Amino acid sequence: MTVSAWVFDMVLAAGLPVLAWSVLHTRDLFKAVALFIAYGLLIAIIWVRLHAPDVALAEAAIGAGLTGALLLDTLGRIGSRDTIESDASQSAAGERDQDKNA
Amino acid sequence: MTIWDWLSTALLLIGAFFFFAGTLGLLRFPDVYNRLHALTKADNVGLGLTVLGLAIQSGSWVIALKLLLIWLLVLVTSATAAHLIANAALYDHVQRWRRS
Amino acid sequence: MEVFYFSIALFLLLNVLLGLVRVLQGPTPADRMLAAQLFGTTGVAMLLLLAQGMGIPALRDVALVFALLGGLTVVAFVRRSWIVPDENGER
Amino acid sequence: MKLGRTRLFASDRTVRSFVRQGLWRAIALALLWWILLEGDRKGWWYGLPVIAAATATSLWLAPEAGQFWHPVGLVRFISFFLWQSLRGGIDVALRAIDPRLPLHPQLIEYRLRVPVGPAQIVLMNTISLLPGTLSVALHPMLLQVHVLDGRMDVQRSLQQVEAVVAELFEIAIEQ
Repeated sequence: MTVSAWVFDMVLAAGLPVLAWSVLHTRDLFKAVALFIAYGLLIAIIWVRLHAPDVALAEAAIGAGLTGALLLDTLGRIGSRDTIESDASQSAAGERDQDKNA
Repeated sequence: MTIWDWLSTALLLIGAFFFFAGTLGLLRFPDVYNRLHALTKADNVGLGLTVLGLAIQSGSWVIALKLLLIWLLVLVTSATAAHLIANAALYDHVQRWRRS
Repeated sequence: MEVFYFSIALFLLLNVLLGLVRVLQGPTPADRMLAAQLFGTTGVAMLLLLAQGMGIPALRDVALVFALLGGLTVVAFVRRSWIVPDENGER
Repeated sequence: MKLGRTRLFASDRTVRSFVRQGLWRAIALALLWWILLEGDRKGWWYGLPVIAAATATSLWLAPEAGQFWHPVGLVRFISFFLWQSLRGGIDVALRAIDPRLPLHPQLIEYRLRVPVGPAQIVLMNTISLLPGTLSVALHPMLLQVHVLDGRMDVQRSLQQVEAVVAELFEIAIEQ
Protein backbone atom coordinates (compact mmCIF):
# COMPACT_ATOMS: atom_id res chain seq x y z
CA MET A 1 0.00 0.00 0.00
CA THR A 2 1.32 3.37 -0.97
CA VAL A 3 1.60 6.35 1.31
CA SER A 4 -1.10 8.33 -0.48
CA ALA A 5 -3.55 5.42 -0.18
CA TRP A 6 -2.77 5.21 3.53
CA VAL A 7 -3.34 8.93 4.04
CA PHE A 8 -6.59 8.68 2.05
CA ASP A 9 -7.83 5.91 4.36
CA MET A 10 -6.79 7.84 7.44
CA VAL A 11 -8.69 10.93 6.31
CA LEU A 12 -11.76 8.76 5.66
CA ALA A 13 -11.43 7.11 9.07
CA ALA A 14 -11.02 10.47 10.79
CA GLY A 15 -13.85 12.14 8.88
CA LEU A 16 -16.46 9.47 9.55
CA PRO A 17 -16.76 9.76 13.36
CA VAL A 18 -16.69 13.56 13.15
CA LEU A 19 -19.51 13.52 10.62
CA ALA A 20 -21.47 10.93 12.62
CA TRP A 21 -21.12 13.03 15.74
CA SER A 22 -22.35 16.17 13.99
CA VAL A 23 -25.37 14.31 12.56
CA LEU A 24 -26.36 13.25 16.06
CA HIS A 25 -25.47 16.48 17.76
CA THR A 26 -27.20 19.04 15.57
CA ARG A 27 -30.66 20.23 16.64
CA ASP A 28 -31.68 21.60 13.26
CA LEU A 29 -33.40 18.62 11.66
CA PHE A 30 -32.79 19.73 8.10
CA LYS A 31 -29.10 20.13 8.77
CA ALA A 32 -29.05 16.65 10.28
CA VAL A 33 -30.61 15.16 7.15
CA ALA A 34 -28.16 16.95 4.84
CA LEU A 35 -25.28 15.72 6.98
CA PHE A 36 -26.76 12.22 7.00
CA ILE A 37 -26.72 12.12 3.21
CA ALA A 38 -23.09 13.20 3.20
CA TYR A 39 -22.39 10.55 5.85
CA GLY A 40 -23.95 7.83 3.68
CA LEU A 41 -21.84 8.81 0.69
CA LEU A 42 -18.70 8.83 2.85
CA ILE A 43 -19.53 5.32 4.05
CA ALA A 44 -19.97 4.24 0.43
CA ILE A 45 -16.44 5.42 -0.31
CA ILE A 46 -15.20 3.52 2.74
CA TRP A 47 -16.80 0.34 1.39
CA VAL A 48 -14.99 1.02 -1.85
CA ARG A 49 -11.70 1.20 0.00
CA LEU A 50 -12.53 -2.12 1.65
CA HIS A 51 -12.77 -3.64 -1.85
CA ALA A 52 -16.53 -4.13 -1.62
CA PRO A 53 -17.98 -2.25 -4.62
CA ASP A 54 -21.31 -4.09 -4.40
CA VAL A 55 -21.87 -3.03 -0.81
CA ALA A 56 -20.81 0.50 -1.77
CA LEU A 57 -23.43 0.48 -4.51
CA ALA A 58 -26.13 -0.59 -2.09
CA GLU A 59 -25.05 1.93 0.53
CA ALA A 60 -25.06 4.81 -1.96
CA ALA A 61 -28.43 3.86 -3.44
CA ILE A 62 -30.29 2.83 -0.29
CA GLY A 63 -28.36 4.39 2.59
CA ALA A 64 -27.81 7.83 1.13
CA GLY A 65 -30.22 8.14 -1.78
CA LEU A 66 -33.43 6.41 -0.81
CA THR A 67 -33.22 7.03 2.93
CA GLY A 68 -32.19 10.61 2.29
CA ALA A 69 -35.16 11.19 -0.02
CA LEU A 70 -37.53 9.57 2.50
CA LEU A 71 -36.18 11.71 5.33
CA LEU A 72 -36.54 14.86 3.23
CA ASP A 73 -40.11 13.88 2.44
CA THR A 74 -40.78 13.30 6.13
CA LEU A 75 -39.35 16.70 7.00
CA GLY A 76 -41.65 18.29 4.43
CA ARG A 77 -44.63 16.62 6.06
CA ILE A 78 -43.83 17.50 9.64
CA GLY A 79 -42.55 20.98 8.80
CA SER A 80 -39.30 20.75 10.71
CA ARG A 81 -38.13 24.29 10.30
CA ASP A 82 -40.96 25.97 12.08
CA THR A 83 -42.24 23.47 14.64
CA ILE A 84 -39.10 22.32 16.40
CA GLU A 85 -38.76 24.73 19.29
CA SER A 86 -35.21 24.73 20.52
CA ASP A 87 -32.54 27.31 21.08
CA ALA A 88 -30.51 25.86 18.21
CA SER A 89 -33.27 26.21 15.63
CA GLN A 90 -34.15 29.65 17.01
CA SER A 91 -30.67 30.86 16.33
CA ALA A 92 -30.77 29.19 12.92
CA ALA A 93 -33.99 31.07 12.14
CA GLY A 94 -32.34 34.29 13.29
CA GLU A 95 -29.47 33.68 10.93
CA ARG A 96 -31.90 33.10 8.13
CA ASP A 97 -33.77 36.32 8.73
CA GLN A 98 -30.53 38.17 8.88
CA ASP A 99 -29.61 36.71 5.55
CA LYS A 100 -32.92 37.75 4.07
CA ASN A 101 -32.58 41.31 5.32
CA ALA A 102 -28.96 41.65 4.34
CA MET B 1 6.39 8.47 -19.22
CA THR B 2 5.08 8.95 -22.73
CA ILE B 3 3.56 12.19 -24.00
CA TRP B 4 0.10 10.76 -23.30
CA ASP B 5 1.00 10.18 -19.67
CA TRP B 6 2.10 13.79 -19.34
CA LEU B 7 -1.06 15.01 -21.00
CA SER B 8 -3.32 12.99 -18.74
CA THR B 9 -1.36 14.04 -15.65
CA ALA B 10 -1.79 17.67 -16.64
CA LEU B 11 -5.52 17.20 -17.28
CA LEU B 12 -6.05 15.55 -13.89
CA LEU B 13 -4.14 18.32 -12.11
CA ILE B 14 -6.09 21.09 -13.85
CA GLY B 15 -9.31 19.20 -13.14
CA ALA B 16 -8.45 19.02 -9.44
CA PHE B 17 -7.81 22.76 -9.48
CA PHE B 18 -11.30 23.38 -10.85
CA PHE B 19 -12.81 21.27 -8.08
CA PHE B 20 -10.88 23.33 -5.57
CA ALA B 21 -12.12 26.57 -7.14
CA GLY B 22 -15.68 25.24 -6.97
CA THR B 23 -15.36 24.50 -3.26
CA LEU B 24 -13.76 27.89 -2.69
CA GLY B 25 -16.68 29.55 -4.46
CA LEU B 26 -19.12 27.51 -2.39
CA LEU B 27 -17.52 28.84 0.77
CA ARG B 28 -16.75 32.41 -0.28
CA PHE B 29 -19.63 33.55 -2.47
CA PRO B 30 -22.22 35.63 -0.65
CA ASP B 31 -25.58 34.04 -1.52
CA VAL B 32 -27.06 30.78 -2.71
CA TYR B 33 -27.46 31.91 -6.34
CA ASN B 34 -23.81 32.82 -6.72
CA ARG B 35 -22.75 29.64 -4.97
CA LEU B 36 -24.77 27.64 -7.48
CA HIS B 37 -22.81 29.26 -10.30
CA ALA B 38 -19.52 28.28 -8.70
CA LEU B 39 -20.51 24.73 -7.86
CA THR B 40 -22.15 23.68 -11.12
CA LYS B 41 -19.84 25.29 -13.62
CA ALA B 42 -16.47 24.76 -11.95
CA ASP B 43 -17.19 21.20 -10.84
CA ASN B 44 -18.51 20.16 -14.23
CA VAL B 45 -15.39 21.43 -15.97
CA GLY B 46 -13.29 19.72 -13.30
CA LEU B 47 -15.08 16.44 -13.85
CA GLY B 48 -14.82 16.81 -17.62
CA LEU B 49 -11.04 17.25 -17.46
CA THR B 50 -10.71 14.37 -14.99
CA VAL B 51 -12.75 12.13 -17.28
CA LEU B 52 -10.61 13.12 -20.24
CA GLY B 53 -7.39 12.42 -18.36
CA LEU B 54 -8.64 9.03 -17.19
CA ALA B 55 -9.97 8.12 -20.62
CA ILE B 56 -6.50 8.65 -22.09
CA GLN B 57 -5.05 6.30 -19.47
CA SER B 58 -7.76 3.66 -19.72
CA GLY B 59 -6.51 2.41 -23.08
CA SER B 60 -9.93 1.15 -24.17
CA TRP B 61 -12.60 2.75 -26.29
CA VAL B 62 -15.49 1.24 -24.38
CA ILE B 63 -14.24 2.53 -21.05
CA ALA B 64 -13.62 5.95 -22.57
CA LEU B 65 -17.21 5.97 -23.84
CA LYS B 66 -18.51 4.93 -20.45
CA LEU B 67 -16.58 7.72 -18.75
CA LEU B 68 -18.03 10.15 -21.27
CA LEU B 69 -21.52 8.81 -20.55
CA ILE B 70 -21.05 9.36 -16.82
CA TRP B 71 -19.90 12.92 -17.47
CA LEU B 72 -22.94 13.62 -19.65
CA LEU B 73 -25.21 12.24 -16.95
CA VAL B 74 -23.61 14.50 -14.36
CA LEU B 75 -23.92 17.48 -16.73
CA VAL B 76 -27.65 16.96 -17.17
CA THR B 77 -28.40 16.23 -13.52
CA SER B 78 -26.34 19.11 -12.16
CA ALA B 79 -27.79 21.64 -14.61
CA THR B 80 -31.29 20.51 -13.68
CA ALA B 81 -30.49 20.44 -9.97
CA ALA B 82 -29.00 23.94 -10.10
CA HIS B 83 -32.12 25.27 -11.81
CA LEU B 84 -34.42 23.55 -9.31
CA ILE B 85 -32.54 24.91 -6.31
CA ALA B 86 -32.38 28.43 -7.74
CA ASN B 87 -36.06 28.30 -8.64
CA ALA B 88 -37.02 27.13 -5.16
CA ALA B 89 -34.84 29.81 -3.56
CA LEU B 90 -36.57 32.51 -5.62
CA TYR B 91 -39.96 31.08 -4.70
CA ASP B 92 -38.97 31.10 -1.04
CA HIS B 93 -37.95 34.79 -1.32
CA VAL B 94 -34.33 34.16 -0.42
CA GLN B 95 -32.89 37.65 -0.81
CA ARG B 96 -30.23 38.21 -3.42
CA TRP B 97 -26.97 39.73 -2.34
CA ARG B 98 -26.09 43.08 -3.87
CA ARG B 99 -22.78 44.82 -3.92
CA SER B 100 -23.24 47.89 -1.77
CA MET C 1 0.49 6.25 -11.76
CA GLU C 2 -1.46 4.67 -8.84
CA VAL C 3 0.20 6.98 -6.32
CA PHE C 4 -0.81 9.95 -8.43
CA TYR C 5 -4.43 8.78 -8.73
CA PHE C 6 -4.64 8.36 -4.97
CA SER C 7 -3.10 11.76 -4.36
CA ILE C 8 -5.68 13.46 -6.56
CA ALA C 9 -8.47 11.44 -4.93
CA LEU C 10 -7.17 12.50 -1.51
CA PHE C 11 -7.19 16.12 -2.62
CA LEU C 12 -10.79 15.77 -3.78
CA LEU C 13 -11.78 14.11 -0.50
CA LEU C 14 -10.32 17.03 1.46
CA ASN C 15 -12.24 19.34 -0.87
CA VAL C 16 -15.50 17.61 -0.02
CA LEU C 17 -14.83 17.71 3.70
CA LEU C 18 -14.06 21.43 3.38
CA GLY C 19 -17.33 21.87 1.50
CA LEU C 20 -19.18 20.37 4.47
CA VAL C 21 -18.51 23.66 6.27
CA ARG C 22 -21.23 25.09 4.03
CA VAL C 23 -23.65 22.44 5.30
CA LEU C 24 -22.84 23.37 8.86
CA GLN C 25 -23.13 27.11 8.25
CA GLY C 26 -26.18 27.21 6.04
CA PRO C 27 -27.86 29.65 6.38
CA THR C 28 -30.74 28.58 4.10
CA PRO C 29 -31.72 24.94 3.47
CA ALA C 30 -30.71 25.43 -0.15
CA ASP C 31 -27.15 26.14 0.94
CA ARG C 32 -27.09 22.90 2.87
CA MET C 33 -28.49 21.00 -0.08
CA LEU C 34 -25.70 22.29 -2.31
CA ALA C 35 -23.43 19.91 -0.45
CA ALA C 36 -25.35 16.97 -1.88
CA GLN C 37 -24.48 18.28 -5.31
CA LEU C 38 -20.88 18.83 -4.34
CA PHE C 39 -20.69 15.28 -3.04
CA GLY C 40 -22.34 14.02 -6.20
CA THR C 41 -19.90 15.57 -8.66
CA THR C 42 -16.73 15.32 -6.60
CA GLY C 43 -17.63 11.81 -5.44
CA VAL C 44 -18.00 10.73 -9.06
CA ALA C 45 -14.54 12.06 -9.88
CA MET C 46 -13.10 10.40 -6.79
CA LEU C 47 -14.65 7.03 -7.63
CA LEU C 48 -13.48 7.16 -11.24
CA LEU C 49 -9.95 7.85 -10.01
CA LEU C 50 -10.16 4.99 -7.52
CA ALA C 51 -11.56 2.67 -10.21
CA GLN C 52 -8.37 3.11 -12.17
CA GLY C 53 -6.10 3.41 -9.14
CA MET C 54 -7.36 0.24 -7.46
CA GLY C 55 -8.06 -1.61 -10.72
CA ILE C 56 -11.72 -2.33 -9.93
CA PRO C 57 -13.92 -1.56 -12.97
CA ALA C 58 -17.10 -2.01 -10.88
CA LEU C 59 -16.34 1.32 -9.18
CA ARG C 60 -17.40 3.09 -12.37
CA ASP C 61 -20.88 1.70 -11.74
CA VAL C 62 -20.81 3.08 -8.21
CA ALA C 63 -19.86 6.44 -9.76
CA LEU C 64 -22.88 6.16 -12.05
CA VAL C 65 -25.12 5.64 -9.02
CA PHE C 66 -23.58 8.66 -7.28
CA ALA C 67 -24.34 10.77 -10.33
CA LEU C 68 -27.98 9.71 -10.29
CA LEU C 69 -28.38 10.17 -6.55
CA GLY C 70 -27.21 13.77 -6.48
CA GLY C 71 -30.09 14.65 -8.78
CA LEU C 72 -32.58 12.45 -6.94
CA THR C 73 -31.96 13.98 -3.53
CA VAL C 74 -32.17 17.51 -4.92
CA VAL C 75 -35.51 16.73 -6.56
CA ALA C 76 -36.78 15.16 -3.33
CA PHE C 77 -35.62 18.23 -1.47
CA VAL C 78 -37.21 20.78 -3.77
CA ARG C 79 -40.47 18.95 -4.36
CA ARG C 80 -41.09 17.36 -0.98
CA SER C 81 -39.21 19.18 1.70
CA TRP C 82 -38.64 22.81 1.02
CA ILE C 83 -41.59 24.12 -0.89
CA VAL C 84 -44.51 23.11 1.27
CA PRO C 85 -47.21 25.78 1.24
CA ASP C 86 -48.69 26.44 4.68
CA GLU C 87 -52.27 27.43 5.39
CA ASN C 88 -51.84 30.86 3.83
CA GLY C 89 -50.63 29.22 0.68
CA GLU C 90 -47.28 30.93 0.84
CA ARG C 91 -43.96 30.57 2.45
CA MET D 1 -57.74 -5.42 -25.96
CA LYS D 2 -60.82 -5.39 -28.09
CA LEU D 3 -59.50 -2.83 -30.50
CA GLY D 4 -58.89 -4.29 -33.91
CA ARG D 5 -55.62 -3.80 -35.66
CA THR D 6 -57.14 -1.26 -37.96
CA ARG D 7 -58.20 0.86 -34.99
CA LEU D 8 -54.80 0.72 -33.33
CA PHE D 9 -52.90 1.66 -36.43
CA ALA D 10 -54.41 3.97 -38.97
CA SER D 11 -52.57 2.38 -41.88
CA ASP D 12 -49.74 0.08 -42.84
CA ARG D 13 -47.48 3.09 -42.97
CA THR D 14 -48.00 3.77 -39.28
CA VAL D 15 -47.19 0.16 -38.49
CA ARG D 16 -44.02 0.41 -40.47
CA SER D 17 -42.92 3.63 -38.80
CA PHE D 18 -43.73 2.09 -35.41
CA VAL D 19 -41.52 -0.91 -36.15
CA ARG D 20 -38.75 1.32 -37.46
CA GLN D 21 -38.99 3.43 -34.31
CA GLY D 22 -38.70 0.30 -32.14
CA LEU D 23 -35.71 -0.92 -34.10
CA TRP D 24 -33.85 2.36 -33.66
CA ARG D 25 -34.53 2.41 -29.96
CA ALA D 26 -33.42 -1.21 -29.55
CA ILE D 27 -30.14 -0.40 -31.33
CA ALA D 28 -29.58 2.62 -29.10
CA LEU D 29 -30.32 0.61 -25.97
CA ALA D 30 -28.04 -2.22 -27.10
CA LEU D 31 -25.26 0.32 -27.55
CA LEU D 32 -25.96 1.66 -24.06
CA TRP D 33 -25.81 -1.87 -22.63
CA TRP D 34 -22.53 -2.51 -24.41
CA ILE D 35 -21.04 0.66 -22.95
CA LEU D 36 -22.34 -0.01 -19.43
CA LEU D 37 -20.84 -3.50 -19.41
CA GLU D 38 -17.59 -2.20 -20.85
CA GLY D 39 -17.73 -4.67 -23.73
CA ASP D 40 -18.21 -7.80 -21.61
CA ARG D 41 -19.49 -10.55 -23.93
CA LYS D 42 -21.07 -12.79 -21.29
CA GLY D 43 -23.45 -10.01 -20.33
CA TRP D 44 -25.54 -10.39 -23.48
CA TRP D 45 -27.48 -13.33 -22.02
CA TYR D 46 -28.96 -10.91 -19.52
CA GLY D 47 -28.77 -8.02 -21.90
CA LEU D 48 -31.04 -9.23 -24.68
CA PRO D 49 -34.19 -9.69 -22.52
CA VAL D 50 -33.44 -6.40 -20.74
CA ILE D 51 -33.07 -4.55 -24.04
CA ALA D 52 -36.30 -6.09 -25.34
CA ALA D 53 -38.17 -5.10 -22.19
CA ALA D 54 -36.73 -1.58 -22.22
CA THR D 55 -37.64 -1.10 -25.89
CA ALA D 56 -41.21 -2.24 -25.22
CA THR D 57 -41.50 0.06 -22.22
CA SER D 58 -40.18 3.04 -24.14
CA LEU D 59 -42.60 2.40 -27.04
CA TRP D 60 -45.43 2.05 -24.56
CA LEU D 61 -44.60 5.24 -22.63
CA ALA D 62 -43.63 7.41 -25.60
CA PRO D 63 -45.09 5.88 -28.78
CA GLU D 64 -44.74 8.91 -31.02
CA ALA D 65 -41.61 9.11 -33.08
CA GLY D 66 -38.87 11.29 -31.66
CA GLN D 67 -37.32 14.01 -33.73
CA PHE D 68 -33.87 13.35 -35.10
CA TRP D 69 -31.47 16.17 -34.44
CA HIS D 70 -29.93 17.75 -37.43
CA PRO D 71 -26.34 16.42 -37.66
CA VAL D 72 -24.80 19.78 -38.59
CA GLY D 73 -26.76 21.50 -35.84
CA LEU D 74 -25.68 18.81 -33.38
CA VAL D 75 -21.99 19.19 -34.18
CA ARG D 76 -22.29 22.97 -33.91
CA PHE D 77 -24.16 22.68 -30.64
CA ILE D 78 -21.62 20.29 -29.08
CA SER D 79 -18.58 22.33 -30.09
CA PHE D 80 -20.24 25.56 -28.97
CA PHE D 81 -21.30 23.96 -25.69
CA LEU D 82 -17.89 22.46 -24.87
CA TRP D 83 -16.03 25.68 -25.55
CA GLN D 84 -18.50 27.90 -23.73
CA SER D 85 -18.77 25.65 -20.69
CA LEU D 86 -14.98 25.55 -20.43
CA ARG D 87 -15.03 29.36 -20.54
CA GLY D 88 -17.77 29.34 -17.91
CA GLY D 89 -15.72 27.15 -15.60
CA ILE D 90 -12.61 29.30 -16.01
CA ASP D 91 -14.60 32.49 -15.48
CA VAL D 92 -16.21 31.36 -12.24
CA ALA D 93 -13.00 29.72 -10.98
CA LEU D 94 -11.09 32.98 -11.43
CA ARG D 95 -13.80 34.89 -9.61
CA ALA D 96 -13.72 32.36 -6.76
CA ILE D 97 -9.97 32.59 -6.19
CA ASP D 98 -9.77 36.36 -6.67
CA PRO D 99 -9.31 37.92 -3.21
CA ARG D 100 -11.45 40.94 -4.20
CA LEU D 101 -14.40 38.65 -5.07
CA PRO D 102 -15.45 40.42 -8.31
CA LEU D 103 -19.20 39.77 -8.32
CA HIS D 104 -21.94 42.07 -9.59
CA PRO D 105 -24.93 39.74 -9.56
CA GLN D 106 -28.20 40.68 -11.20
CA LEU D 107 -31.47 39.02 -12.05
CA ILE D 108 -32.42 39.74 -15.65
CA GLU D 109 -35.30 38.74 -17.88
CA TYR D 110 -34.87 37.29 -21.31
CA ARG D 111 -37.61 37.10 -23.93
CA LEU D 112 -37.59 33.65 -25.49
CA ARG D 113 -38.04 33.15 -29.22
CA VAL D 114 -38.01 29.34 -29.31
CA PRO D 115 -41.42 27.79 -28.71
CA VAL D 116 -42.57 26.06 -25.53
CA GLY D 117 -41.33 22.47 -25.40
CA PRO D 118 -38.07 20.53 -25.52
CA ALA D 119 -36.18 23.38 -27.18
CA GLN D 120 -36.85 25.64 -24.20
CA ILE D 121 -35.79 22.95 -21.74
CA VAL D 122 -32.52 22.31 -23.58
CA LEU D 123 -31.90 26.06 -23.82
CA MET D 124 -32.60 26.51 -20.11
CA ASN D 125 -30.20 23.78 -19.05
CA THR D 126 -27.52 24.93 -21.48
CA ILE D 127 -27.66 28.47 -20.15
CA SER D 128 -26.96 27.21 -16.62
CA LEU D 129 -23.60 25.82 -17.73
CA LEU D 130 -22.41 28.82 -19.75
CA PRO D 131 -20.26 31.69 -18.46
CA GLY D 132 -21.93 33.73 -15.73
CA THR D 133 -25.55 32.76 -16.37
CA LEU D 134 -27.96 30.56 -14.39
CA SER D 135 -31.59 29.90 -15.34
CA VAL D 136 -33.77 30.62 -12.34
CA ALA D 137 -37.37 30.54 -13.54
CA LEU D 138 -39.02 29.58 -16.79
CA HIS D 139 -42.30 31.25 -17.74
CA PRO D 140 -44.04 30.41 -21.03
CA MET D 141 -42.06 32.85 -23.19
CA LEU D 142 -39.84 34.49 -20.58
CA LEU D 143 -36.74 33.23 -18.82
CA GLN D 144 -35.40 34.75 -15.62
CA VAL D 145 -31.63 34.46 -15.56
CA HIS D 146 -29.26 35.14 -12.70
CA VAL D 147 -26.01 36.65 -13.93
CA LEU D 148 -22.74 36.82 -12.01
CA ASP D 149 -21.66 40.06 -13.58
CA GLY D 150 -24.36 42.45 -14.75
CA ARG D 151 -21.85 44.52 -16.70
CA MET D 152 -21.34 41.80 -19.30
CA ASP D 153 -23.43 41.91 -22.46
CA VAL D 154 -25.59 38.99 -21.41
CA GLN D 155 -28.54 39.60 -23.74
CA ARG D 156 -26.32 39.21 -26.76
CA SER D 157 -24.68 35.99 -25.62
CA LEU D 158 -28.09 34.58 -24.67
CA GLN D 159 -29.30 35.32 -28.20
CA GLN D 160 -26.27 33.47 -29.52
CA VAL D 161 -27.07 30.40 -27.39
CA GLU D 162 -30.67 30.52 -28.47
CA ALA D 163 -29.66 30.62 -32.14
CA VAL D 164 -27.50 27.51 -31.70
CA VAL D 165 -30.29 25.65 -29.89
CA ALA D 166 -32.80 26.73 -32.54
CA GLU D 167 -30.51 25.32 -35.21
CA LEU D 168 -30.30 22.05 -33.28
CA PHE D 169 -34.07 21.73 -33.32
CA GLU D 170 -34.38 23.15 -36.84
CA ILE D 171 -36.56 26.02 -35.64
CA ALA D 172 -36.56 29.34 -37.45
CA ILE D 173 -36.41 32.33 -35.11
CA GLU D 174 -36.53 35.97 -36.10
CA GLN D 175 -33.22 37.74 -35.64
